[in-house]
Amino acid sequence: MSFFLHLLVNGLSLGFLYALSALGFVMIYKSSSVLNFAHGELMAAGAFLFLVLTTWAELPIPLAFILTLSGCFLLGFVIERLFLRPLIGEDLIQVIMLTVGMAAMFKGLLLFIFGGDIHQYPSFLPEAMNLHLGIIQIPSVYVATFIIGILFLVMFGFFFKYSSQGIYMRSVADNQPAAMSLGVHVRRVFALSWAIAAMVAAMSGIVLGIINGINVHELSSIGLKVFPVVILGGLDSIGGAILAGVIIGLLETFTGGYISTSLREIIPYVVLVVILMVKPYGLFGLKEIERV
Amino acid sequence: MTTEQKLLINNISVVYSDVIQVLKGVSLSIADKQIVTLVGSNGAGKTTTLKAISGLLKPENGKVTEGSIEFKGKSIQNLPPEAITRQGIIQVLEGRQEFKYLTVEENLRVGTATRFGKPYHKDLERVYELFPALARRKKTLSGFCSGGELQMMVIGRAIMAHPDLLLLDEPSLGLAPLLVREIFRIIRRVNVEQQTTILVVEQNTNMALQIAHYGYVMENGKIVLEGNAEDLKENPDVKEFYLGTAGTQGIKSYHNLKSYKRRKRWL
Amino acid sequence: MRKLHYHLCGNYKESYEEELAIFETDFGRTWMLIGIFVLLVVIPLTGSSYTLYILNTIGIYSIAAIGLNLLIGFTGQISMGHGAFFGVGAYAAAVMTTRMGVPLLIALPMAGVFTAVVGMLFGIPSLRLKHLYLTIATLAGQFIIEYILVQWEGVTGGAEGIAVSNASIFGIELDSDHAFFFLIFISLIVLTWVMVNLIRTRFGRALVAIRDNDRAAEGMGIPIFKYKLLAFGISSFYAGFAGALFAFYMMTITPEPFNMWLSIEFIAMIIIGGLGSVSGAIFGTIFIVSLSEILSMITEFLMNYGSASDLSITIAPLREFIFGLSIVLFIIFEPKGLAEIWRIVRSNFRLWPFSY
Amino acid sequence: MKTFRGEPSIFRSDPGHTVRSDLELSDLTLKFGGITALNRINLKINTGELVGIIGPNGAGKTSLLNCITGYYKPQKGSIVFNGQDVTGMATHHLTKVGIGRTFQNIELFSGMSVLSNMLLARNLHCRYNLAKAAIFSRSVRQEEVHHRQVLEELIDFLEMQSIRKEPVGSLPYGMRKRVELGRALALEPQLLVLDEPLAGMTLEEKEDMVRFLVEINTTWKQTMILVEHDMSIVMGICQRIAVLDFGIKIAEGDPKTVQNHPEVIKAYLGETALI
Repeated sequence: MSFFLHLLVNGLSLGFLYALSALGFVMIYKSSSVLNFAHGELMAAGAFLFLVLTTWAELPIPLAFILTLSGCFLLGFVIERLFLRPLIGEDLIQVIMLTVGMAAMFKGLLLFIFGGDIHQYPSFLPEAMNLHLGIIQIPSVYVATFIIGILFLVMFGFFFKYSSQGIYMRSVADNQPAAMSLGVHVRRVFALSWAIAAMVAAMSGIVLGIINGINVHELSSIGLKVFPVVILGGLDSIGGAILAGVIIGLLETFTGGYISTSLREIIPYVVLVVILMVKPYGLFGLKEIERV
Repeated sequence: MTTEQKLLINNISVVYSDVIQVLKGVSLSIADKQIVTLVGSNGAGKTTTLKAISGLLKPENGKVTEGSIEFKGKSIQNLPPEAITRQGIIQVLEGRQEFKYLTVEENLRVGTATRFGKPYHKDLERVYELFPALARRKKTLSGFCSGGELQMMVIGRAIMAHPDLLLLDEPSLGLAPLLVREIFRIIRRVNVEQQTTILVVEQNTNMALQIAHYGYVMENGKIVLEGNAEDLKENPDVKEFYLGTAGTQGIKSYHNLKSYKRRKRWL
Repeated sequence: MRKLHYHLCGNYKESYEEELAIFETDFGRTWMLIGIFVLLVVIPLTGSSYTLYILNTIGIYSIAAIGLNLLIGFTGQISMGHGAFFGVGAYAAAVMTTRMGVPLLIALPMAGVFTAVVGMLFGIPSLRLKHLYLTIATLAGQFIIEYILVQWEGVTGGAEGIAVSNASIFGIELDSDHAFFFLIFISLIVLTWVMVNLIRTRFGRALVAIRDNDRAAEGMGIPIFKYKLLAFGISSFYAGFAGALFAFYMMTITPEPFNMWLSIEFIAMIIIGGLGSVSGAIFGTIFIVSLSEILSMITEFLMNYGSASDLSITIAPLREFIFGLSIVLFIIFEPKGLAEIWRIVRSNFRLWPFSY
Repeated sequence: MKTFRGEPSIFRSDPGHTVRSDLELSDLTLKFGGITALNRINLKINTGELVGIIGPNGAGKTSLLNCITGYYKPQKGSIVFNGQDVTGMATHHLTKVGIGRTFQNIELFSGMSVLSNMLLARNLHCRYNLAKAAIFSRSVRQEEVHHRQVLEELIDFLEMQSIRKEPVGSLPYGMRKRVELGRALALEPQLLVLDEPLAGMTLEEKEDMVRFLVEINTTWKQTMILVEHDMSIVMGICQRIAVLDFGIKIAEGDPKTVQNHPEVIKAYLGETALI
C-alpha cells in the first residue's frame, strides 16, 4: 500500500512537471501554430542561467529568479526575431525543422559551455513546505511544483479566455490576415508568445533542476516528453495539458513500478496512439471546423 | 467637390513580387462622410486598391511603387497595417474572414485591437442593436454560423474599431437577396448615424450605386469611368456591362444569349 | 527525321505524348546518359575506397529520402518515423538472410515489402489524424519500433544486434565498396525512375491533390485514406529497401543508429533539397551526408592535434551546434531548397552565353 | 443546335441515348450542433432536368448538397440515385456512382495548373494499375494521351485555351469558377451539383457561365442541381425550383409559381421583387 502511495505521489509530481513544461509549449502553439522542438533546450537555457546566477555569481535567490525569468523573456523575443520571423508564411514542416535545428544549436552550445555532467543548485526551499500525509512525506519541491502548476493554469486560462490580449493572440492563430486587417499587431503577438513561452520554460527548467539537478541531456529529453503530453491533452488546450501531464506522469511511474522499467519509456506513446484513434484531437483539443 | 477630402489616391501603381503589375496609375478620392463605390470585373484590381490603402499588400509581397496615398493630408502608402489601422482605416476582407474558433462575441472583441484599453461594452451593444441576429448567437463558435451571420459579424467587428474610413470588400458575396438589402441598409445607416466614410467594392453594382454618393469603374488596373452615383446609373455602358438589362426588361431570356458580345468601349 | 531539341525557346510540341516526357529536350536526355556513364564507369575506376564509401552512404540515404519525399513533399503527411522504418528494413533483410538463407536479390525487395506493411500499419492513424497530431503519432511509432528492436531479443538480438552473413549475388561476393557501389547506384537509378513515373501518373496527381485540398480530392472520387496508406506504403518500401542495403553494406546492425535523430536527418535532407522534388531529395542527401562527414573530419582533426585532451571533449558538442546552425540558416535563407537553386543556375546557363 | 466551339466527346459517349439520372430524396433529416439543418426534405430530380434550390443564407441549401454528395451523413431519410440507395455513402464512392459537384468557396488545388486540376477528375476513368504506372508502360502513355484529348475538348468548349497551363491560384475569381465547372464536367457525372457557381461574378462573367450551363443542360441533356442567389438567372434557366427556409422545403414548382408564392416572397425575395 505504501508503495502504491509512493508511486502515486511520484507520478503526480512528475505529471505536474510535465504539465508545467507543456504550458509554454501550448502558449506558442496557441498564438502561432508552431510545434517547438527546442522546448527542452529552452528549459535548459533557463535552468543554466539560474545556475550561473546562483552558484557562480552568488546572487540572492529571489533576485536570481527574477533575473532568470526576465532574461529568458528577452531570449524568447530574440529567438522570434532572428529565427521565426523570416519564416512567417512558410510551410509547417519548414518551421518544425527550424526548431529542430535550433534545438541542436542550443544543445551544442550548452554542452560546450557546461558539459554533460549533472549540476546542483544550492538548496533554498523552506523545510516548512514539506507536507506529511500520514505515512507519506511530500518534499517541498513537489508542493512548489503543484502550486506553480495550478497558478499557471488559472492565470493562462483566464488570460486566453477573457483578456483582450489573449483573444487577440487566439485570433492571430486562427486567421492571420483577418487579425491584421483589424489592427492586431501580428508580429508583436508572435514575439510576445515566444517571450512568455521561454519564460515559462525557464520556470519549469528551474523546478526540474531543483528536484533532479540539471543536466543538458535530461532536460532536452524532457522536451520531447512534452509531445505526448500536449497531443494527448489537445494541442491548444491548457487544461488538457495539465490533465495529460498528470495522466502520463502516473502512467510512467506505475508502469515503471509494477510492470517493467524499460516499458516505462514507451508506454506514454502507446497510450497516446490508442487515445488518438478514438479522439483524433486529443482529450480537449479543438476539433477542426470544416465547411464545404 | 466642396466637401473635405478624406482620402486621396494619386496615380498609384502596385506591383506584386516585384514583377506582376496590378494597378497602373489609379487615382481616386473619397470625400468626408460619403459612401464611394468601386465597381468592375474580377481581376480588375479593386481588392488590390483596398489593400494598398489598408497596408495589407505587404504580407502578400505587394508594394505601391509609384504615386501617393494620403489620408487626412498625411501620406500613408507602404506603412505597415498596424500603423494604418491605428489611424482609423479598417478593411473588411472579402469572403467573411471569421475567426472560426472564437465565439461571435470574441470575434467582435478582436475589433477593439486598435482601441486597446478603452471600454468596449457600449460598442458591443450598438453592434447587437444593428444586427439583432448576432445577439442571439453571441456564444456560438463562429465556425458554426451561417454565411449571413458571418457577414454581419465581420462588418460589426469592423464597426467595433470606430473606423474613420471603412473599406468593404464585396459585402454581398453569396448572400440571399433579402439579406443583401439588409446589409446595404445597415451600411447606409452606419454612414448616416456614425458619420463614417465608406469605400465599398461591390459586384452587385445595382445595390452599390443605390447607396453610394460617388462611384468609380475599374478595368484592367485602371479607373475608366467615374461620376456621381446617379449619373453612373444612367450611363449606357454601365447599364449594359454592370447593371444588366434586368432593371428595364425584367428577366431576360438566357436561352438566347449570343456567343459573341459587344466589347467594352474603353478596353 | 525528328529535329533534335537543344533547348526550349518556345513550345514546339506536336503531340500530347511529348508533354509526358521526363526530359523536355534531347540535350537533357543526353546529359543524363553521360551522367550515368560517369557515375557507373568513371567513378568506380578512379575513386578511392573512401570516396566510394561516402558515395555509397549518399546512395543509400538518397533512396530513403526519395521515398520520404513522396510522403511529406507530395502527400503532405509529415512522418517522423522514417528512421525506424529504415531500421525495420535493415533488420528484415538481416533476419531473412541469416536465419532463413534468403539470397540478397530477393531479400532486398522483400525487406522493402515488409517495411511497407509496417509503414502502412503506422499510417493507419492518418485515417483520422491531421497535421501535427499525425506527426506526433508517427513519432510515437518511431519510439515504439525502437523499443521493439531493442527488446525483442529472440529475433533482433537486442542491443547486441545481428551480424549479417556475407552478401553475394549469383555467387559473386560483394566484399568491397566498389562492388556495393554498383548494387546501390543501380538500385538508386531504377527506384528514382520508378518514383518519377509514379509522380507523373494518376497516383502522383492524386497524392498532390490530397496535400493541396483533401475535401476537394474526395469530391473528385479519390478515396483519401486508401491513397494516404499507399503513400505510407510506397515511402516505407523505399525506406525499407534502403535499410536493407544499409544492413548488407554495414555487415552488422544494432538498433542504435535507427533513432529519432535519423528520422530528423531524413526530413532535413528533403527540406534542404527541396520539398516535392525528386532530384532535390538527392541534393539534400548529398548536402547532409557531406556536412556531417566534414564536421566529423574537423572534430577528428582537432582531437588529434589539440594540445589538451580536455579540448577534444569540449569541441565535440560544437559539431551539433554547427549542424543545427546550417539547417537553420538554410531554411531561413533558401526555404525552397537546393532544387530551387539548381533550377535558377540551370535557367541562367540555358541561354549562356547569350543570357539577356 | 450547332455550335462553332468544340463538341466534347464526353457528352457524346452514348449517342441517341440520354444518361439516366434520377435522384430521389425522401424525408431527409440532418442535425448538427444542436440545430436541425434539414427537416424531412422530399425532392425528386428527373433525368435531364435543371433544378434550382434557393433560400436564405443558413436555410440548409449547402447542407442539402453536402448530403447528396456524401460530405454529411443524414440522420434520417434516404437518398436514392438511379434506383440505388446511396444514403450515407462516402463522397468518393458517390463520385464513382455518377454525382459530381462544384463548391461554394472554390475548392481548387491551388498549386496546380488548370490542366492538372482537370486531369485529376480523370482519375476516375484511369484504368491502369500501380505496377504499370511504375514503369510507365505503353498503355499508360496511351491512356494519358487519351485523357489529355478529352480535356482539351472540354477546354475548348469552356473557352479556357489561353489559361490551360496557368496555376489556378493566379486566375481571377470568375475564371476559377469556370475551371471548377470544367473539373466537375471532366468527371463525366450523370448528375452535376453546382453550389453558387455565379457568386461574386460580374454581369459579363455571369452571362458567359450561364451560356455554358444552358448549353450543357439543353444540348447535352446534363441533369443539374443549381444553388444560386441571382434570382433573374435562377428564374430564367431552371425548369423547377425548390425553396428552403430553416431546413424546411417551403415551396416547389416552376419559376412562375415560386416567384409568386407568398411564403417565398416573405422569407427570401422580399416585397420588391427582383434586383
